[in-house]
Amino acid sequence: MGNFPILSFITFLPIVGMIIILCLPKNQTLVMKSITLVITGIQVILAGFLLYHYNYGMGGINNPATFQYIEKFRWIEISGFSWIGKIKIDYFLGIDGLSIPMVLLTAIISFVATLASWKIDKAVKGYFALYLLLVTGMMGVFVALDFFLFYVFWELMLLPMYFLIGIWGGPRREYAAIKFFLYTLLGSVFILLVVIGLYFSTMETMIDGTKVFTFNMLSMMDTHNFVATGILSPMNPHNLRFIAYIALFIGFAIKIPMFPFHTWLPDAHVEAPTAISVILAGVLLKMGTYGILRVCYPVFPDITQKMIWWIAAFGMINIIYGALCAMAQKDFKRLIAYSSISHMGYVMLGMASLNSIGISGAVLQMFNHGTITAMLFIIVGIIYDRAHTREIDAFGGLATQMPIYTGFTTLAFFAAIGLPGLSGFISETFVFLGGFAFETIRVITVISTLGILLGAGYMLWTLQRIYLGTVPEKWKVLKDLDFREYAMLVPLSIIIIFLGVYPSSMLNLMNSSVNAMVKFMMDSKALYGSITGF
Amino acid sequence: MSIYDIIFYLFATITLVSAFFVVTIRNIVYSAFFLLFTFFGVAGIYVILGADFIAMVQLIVYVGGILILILFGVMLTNKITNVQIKTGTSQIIPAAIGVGLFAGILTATLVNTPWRKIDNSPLFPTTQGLGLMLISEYGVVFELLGILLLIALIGAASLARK
Amino acid sequence: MTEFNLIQIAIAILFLPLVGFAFVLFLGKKIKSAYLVEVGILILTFLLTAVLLFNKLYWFADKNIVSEFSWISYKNIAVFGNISIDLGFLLDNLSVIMIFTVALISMLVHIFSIAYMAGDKLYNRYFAYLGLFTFSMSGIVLTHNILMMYVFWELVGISSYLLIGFWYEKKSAPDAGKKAFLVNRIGDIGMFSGIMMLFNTYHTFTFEKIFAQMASGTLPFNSEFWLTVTGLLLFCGAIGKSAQFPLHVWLPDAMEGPTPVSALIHAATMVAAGVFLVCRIFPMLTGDALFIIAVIGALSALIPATIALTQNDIKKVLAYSTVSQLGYMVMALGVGAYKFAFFHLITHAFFKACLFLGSGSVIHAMHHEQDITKMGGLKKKLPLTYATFLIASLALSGIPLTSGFLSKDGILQGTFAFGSLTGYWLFPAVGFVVAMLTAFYMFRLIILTFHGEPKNKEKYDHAHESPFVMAMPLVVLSALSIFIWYTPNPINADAGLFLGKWIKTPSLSVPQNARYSFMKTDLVPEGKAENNRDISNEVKKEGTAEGKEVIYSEAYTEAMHHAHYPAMFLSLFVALTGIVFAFVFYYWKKISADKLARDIKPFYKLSFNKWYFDEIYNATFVTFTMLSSRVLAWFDNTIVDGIVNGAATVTRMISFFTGRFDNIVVDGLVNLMAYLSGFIGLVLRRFQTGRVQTYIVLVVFSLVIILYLFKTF
Amino acid sequence: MIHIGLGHFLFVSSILFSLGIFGVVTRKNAVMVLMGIELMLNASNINFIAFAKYGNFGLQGQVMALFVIVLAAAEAAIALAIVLNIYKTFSTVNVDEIDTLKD
Repeated sequence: MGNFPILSFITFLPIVGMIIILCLPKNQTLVMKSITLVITGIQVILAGFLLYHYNYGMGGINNPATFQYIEKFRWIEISGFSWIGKIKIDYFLGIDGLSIPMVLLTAIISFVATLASWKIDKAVKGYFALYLLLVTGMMGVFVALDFFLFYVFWELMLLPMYFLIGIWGGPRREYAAIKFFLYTLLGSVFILLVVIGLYFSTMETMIDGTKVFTFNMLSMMDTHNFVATGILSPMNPHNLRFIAYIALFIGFAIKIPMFPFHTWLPDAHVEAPTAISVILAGVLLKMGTYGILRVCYPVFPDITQKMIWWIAAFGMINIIYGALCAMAQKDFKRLIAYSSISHMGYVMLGMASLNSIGISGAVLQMFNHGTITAMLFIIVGIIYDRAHTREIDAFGGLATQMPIYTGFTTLAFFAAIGLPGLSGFISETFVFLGGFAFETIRVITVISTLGILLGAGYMLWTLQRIYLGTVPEKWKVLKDLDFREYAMLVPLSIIIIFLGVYPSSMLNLMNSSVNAMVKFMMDSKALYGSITGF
Repeated sequence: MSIYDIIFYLFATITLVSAFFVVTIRNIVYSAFFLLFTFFGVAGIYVILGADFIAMVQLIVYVGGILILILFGVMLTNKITNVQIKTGTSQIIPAAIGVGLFAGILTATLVNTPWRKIDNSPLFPTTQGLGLMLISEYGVVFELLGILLLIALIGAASLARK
Repeated sequence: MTEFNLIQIAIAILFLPLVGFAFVLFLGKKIKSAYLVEVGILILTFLLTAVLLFNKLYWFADKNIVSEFSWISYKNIAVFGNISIDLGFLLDNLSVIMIFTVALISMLVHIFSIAYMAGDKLYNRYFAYLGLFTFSMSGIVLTHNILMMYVFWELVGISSYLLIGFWYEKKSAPDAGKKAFLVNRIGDIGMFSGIMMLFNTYHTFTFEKIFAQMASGTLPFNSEFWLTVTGLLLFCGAIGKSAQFPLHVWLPDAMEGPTPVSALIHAATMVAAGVFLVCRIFPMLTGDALFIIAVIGALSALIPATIALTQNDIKKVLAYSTVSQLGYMVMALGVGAYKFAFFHLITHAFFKACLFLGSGSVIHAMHHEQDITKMGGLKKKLPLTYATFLIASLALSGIPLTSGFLSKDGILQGTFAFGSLTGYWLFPAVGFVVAMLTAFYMFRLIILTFHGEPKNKEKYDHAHESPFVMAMPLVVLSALSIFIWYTPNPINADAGLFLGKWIKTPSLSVPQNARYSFMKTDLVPEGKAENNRDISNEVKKEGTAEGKEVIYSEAYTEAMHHAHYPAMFLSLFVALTGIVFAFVFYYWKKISADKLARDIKPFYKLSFNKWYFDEIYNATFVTFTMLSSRVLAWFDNTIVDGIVNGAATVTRMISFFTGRFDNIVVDGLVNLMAYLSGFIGLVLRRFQTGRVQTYIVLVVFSLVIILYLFKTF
Repeated sequence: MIHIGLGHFLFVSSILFSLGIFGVVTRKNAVMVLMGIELMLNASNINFIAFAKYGNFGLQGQVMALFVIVLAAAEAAIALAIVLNIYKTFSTVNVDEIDTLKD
């Protein structure tokens, strides 16, 4: 299996599925659903295969030799324009400890979300075709190592998302879809600017000794590759690295979403169909933090060190602001959306710690938030399917009516508030331990622990308002879970419990990479100091 | 002047002269017959160039297939009993100037290009080599061509049946 | 029995209840009698703890058995170096005695619940939750590191949440559960911050390693001040869990849960976990920290005791009494009377569990009537309950021949000694006042419930003595409230094995000059202070091996000795006074309680309304949080989103103007261009013959031109 | 006298190609146009084979020539079918009368 291009396969398999679905006649909805399910199922298996053959010792981050499952060949090459030289874009895929949890997450969440889409009955063909395209885009972002390719996948995922919200969404779907689209596009524009700026600032040495401009992310991380006069080159005394960093960061921060760029999230979530909410919260939000870790950190280690306090501070704001906003919501789904904002704050706080414990916590939190929030959105979807309302105060006493459903809900809620034994606890603990160890952000970390309290507050309050108490007469007709819903909730519950009891399985996976990242950041402190010094 | 050269000039002359008649003669049936000679000439040139297999294919496909097709086309679209079999020409003068200039510039280019000189390599049978290439290196293309021919066959049949 | 066997037993003790939990939770619906499995498991667990207790105390009384494995490990990482987060067991005398207590009470509560909860529609679920609780509580007790303790700490919190809110259809029950959990979380945040401090300093969570490093001079941020802060932050966890002032408000509300749960969780075991935590971290508490702990303990002892005087709900009285007693223990720890605090923890667990189960029996008999003003005369109807209740009450009041007398006397003795050594006489004063108040409200409770005339005749007539499964636990627990189990000498606790041999104050890891003056190790001569730490380390080893007390100075031992009899007689005196007053007020009715209440109305109302803690908290913290959440949500919806939408509106306006501009100016230009190209097209049209051949001629000409331009000759 | 070399063959092919173009451009009959195209294809084939011999490409040029022949056959078949169709529609095969592209 050595040369089997498994990453390309896992990325483009959904496209194949999409083509098949497009060829099918319109009324074959069951076949379409089955195809999507099979394709995402194969993705899960392939992701499992990746995991099985993953070498835990290889770090990745900035060293191409320690990436795994690498696929690299020239994708686009144009020569002849004298002022640019050679344009070359590589098709460069590979994974390390940062991306493999995300690849696993994407595969799992896509599979679960396919099940969640089972009840779609409007324009089924279009839905599943777009859905599979979306899956390709998401997977691609996590495996691409060429910045241009990364950007292509980043944009690729945007378009289907727009349609999925805009066509299959709730009553205000157009508004939400356009808001989502414009917001994300704004972020993309920032990213694109920086991509181009970096392209003209880095030159890669080819095998034959010539130097060409490059989009290769890993080359951008090596200071030797910077052109002395490039606008984003640290050697250039008039460089624009600071501005570029801010732009890039905002580009990713919109996706996280970081306060104050978060308002698209509640709207998009409320209007999106369940499956899309699951994808949105489970995978898309991780792209922001993943992008920061993958690009902002190693490409701009000098600026990152300067901005670290701000990253942590915004993380703290996200945690507390999100939690307080969630407390005031009346719509169940909106509440979960705000809780998502709050939980992503932990990721930012962990990233800002710049030590192994904190960053491990952050990456773990990305994975855990993916599974937990996916579960929460499925839970909202289930109740919305049955009751056609999400008003929290309209419910009560569902524990009597739907005991098993309530059991799963309780599990998910407890995981979300960081109960030990469930996965959220370890990641939050690691984030806090890491943050506390870093003197610059120690105070912020201590303040952020308030989030634990507020989180418990709104979650338990919601639990009480919806599930406890007595059942109103009109909800006495609600049925408990069916088989499909079990199939969605059980795997996620197992992951949540498993990672809560045995977090090492995931931590070992990312250990080398996180260490490599921390080492890189430490080394670069001195390195960049010496470069900019003269 | 070796025998090789003589044969070349012979075939070149046959080719070009008959091609000239193909495009100038007014009677379409004569044209078709001159085309036959052109194809023969080209086949001869192939032989000189050491492409024995291609030469055979040229004869079989072009002479045996395409030419017959064209003749059928002529028959089906002209009532032979009519004297209509002669066809007209148009815009001869601009065409002649254009084509003359084109030929001139091509010739000038190829004369002025410093071609690498390679000694005449010994000739050898090519059929086996071609066969191997067709099923290995160009296997997919070969298959695709097969499909293409099939499609062309079906397409032609359905078009003609309309 | 080897050490390894003991560890195996401990593992079984920990996980058996979890198995029970899972079994009953998943199969409870299908198998009606699944709860019997849970009860059976608990009996088995109890037997195992008995085996563990006996073997540990008999064979390894002076040894701490530790077994651990690495849960998460990091090698050679920046900032931290090598880290191994271990999970493991620590079996010392403290933990085996505690686990025995937990298992025993848990088993009795399980048995009691069989009858008490009969007929509940979620009968099996209830036992599942009890199993989860027992598992979590065992975890706290058995673990050897602070992180795992925190893990089980939270799990205990959640099982408490589930059990308090067990009757979730009542609004008040989930409210109380939520309140309990959130108030606990406040304390947990403090505790977690303390854990972060510890980890940041020592890069490990294991108690022994932390203490060892501390003894060798490593301190958080290299300052004794921060060591104090760390200790207090960890103590915050205990404040939450043990319902200490100012976070005590959740415990009375927690009485919404089923009464056996109150007995198990909110009286005997879980709330004692806070005290247990302080016992565990005792070696790292500085003098300053201990003093603050003592103050909080004193406040928690005093305030709830005054509240308990006027409450009418039988369980509320007991709840406030619990808070008060926990405050006692905390105060004892604060003044350095470690042994007696733990002793009181154990004795209190038994007699308070007995009281709660007794009250459960009463409530059961009275068909869920909890108001003591509506009871009365139950002595005849419930003779067994009355007898056990009385014994437990005597123990709580500190009457001789009971266990409570011994432990309470020890605590008072400790505060007395502390007062005489440091001059803070307020602590013993509070202790005695509380002792009197305790005796008073307990006998008020007994008199109103069991004596006098029945006030609710109908319910009284239906009342009947509880069945065997409910009576048996009462008898066992009241038997355990007798002195004989702890010491052969009813007035000297030290004479027994419990305090004489098994429970010893651990040696401190705190730097000498940060300790209480009387806890400085005397063995070190003056002038060799720089060697203090090393020596104290040695002392620790030797001291434990020979069973000698080396923690306290001579002066302290002396003071304790002197304090023994005064404290004993004084405590007996105040307890009797309290009882007499109770009889005067409620039995003989010489003084009207109502009239007195009217005379001192402000005080009465203060007490009756629980010092308005709930109201104050509601008005401040809760309102503030809710208000800020509303304001922020509004801010989010209106301002942040408004800016976004505003930007959209502005863009739309601009686009409108540019649209007009586009229509008139730009489009005009375009149209002009169109006309122009139309005109040119008119000319060029002549070339458009529609015949391919013409085009080809043109192509040929163009080709000639291009070839000429790019010619290579 | 120069030895026969690559130039000679290229010269033949270029003249043949030019004649092909001439035929395509001047003749009115669609079938004649087709014949012109065949000439052009043959010219290109001569190029391929000449380069195959004088260049250093092994047999690849010949393979290409083979493909061109196959394509030519397909093209001829289709083109004649189209011509027949045109004949049925317009009753003529004179390409200058078929100028619907103009409208």
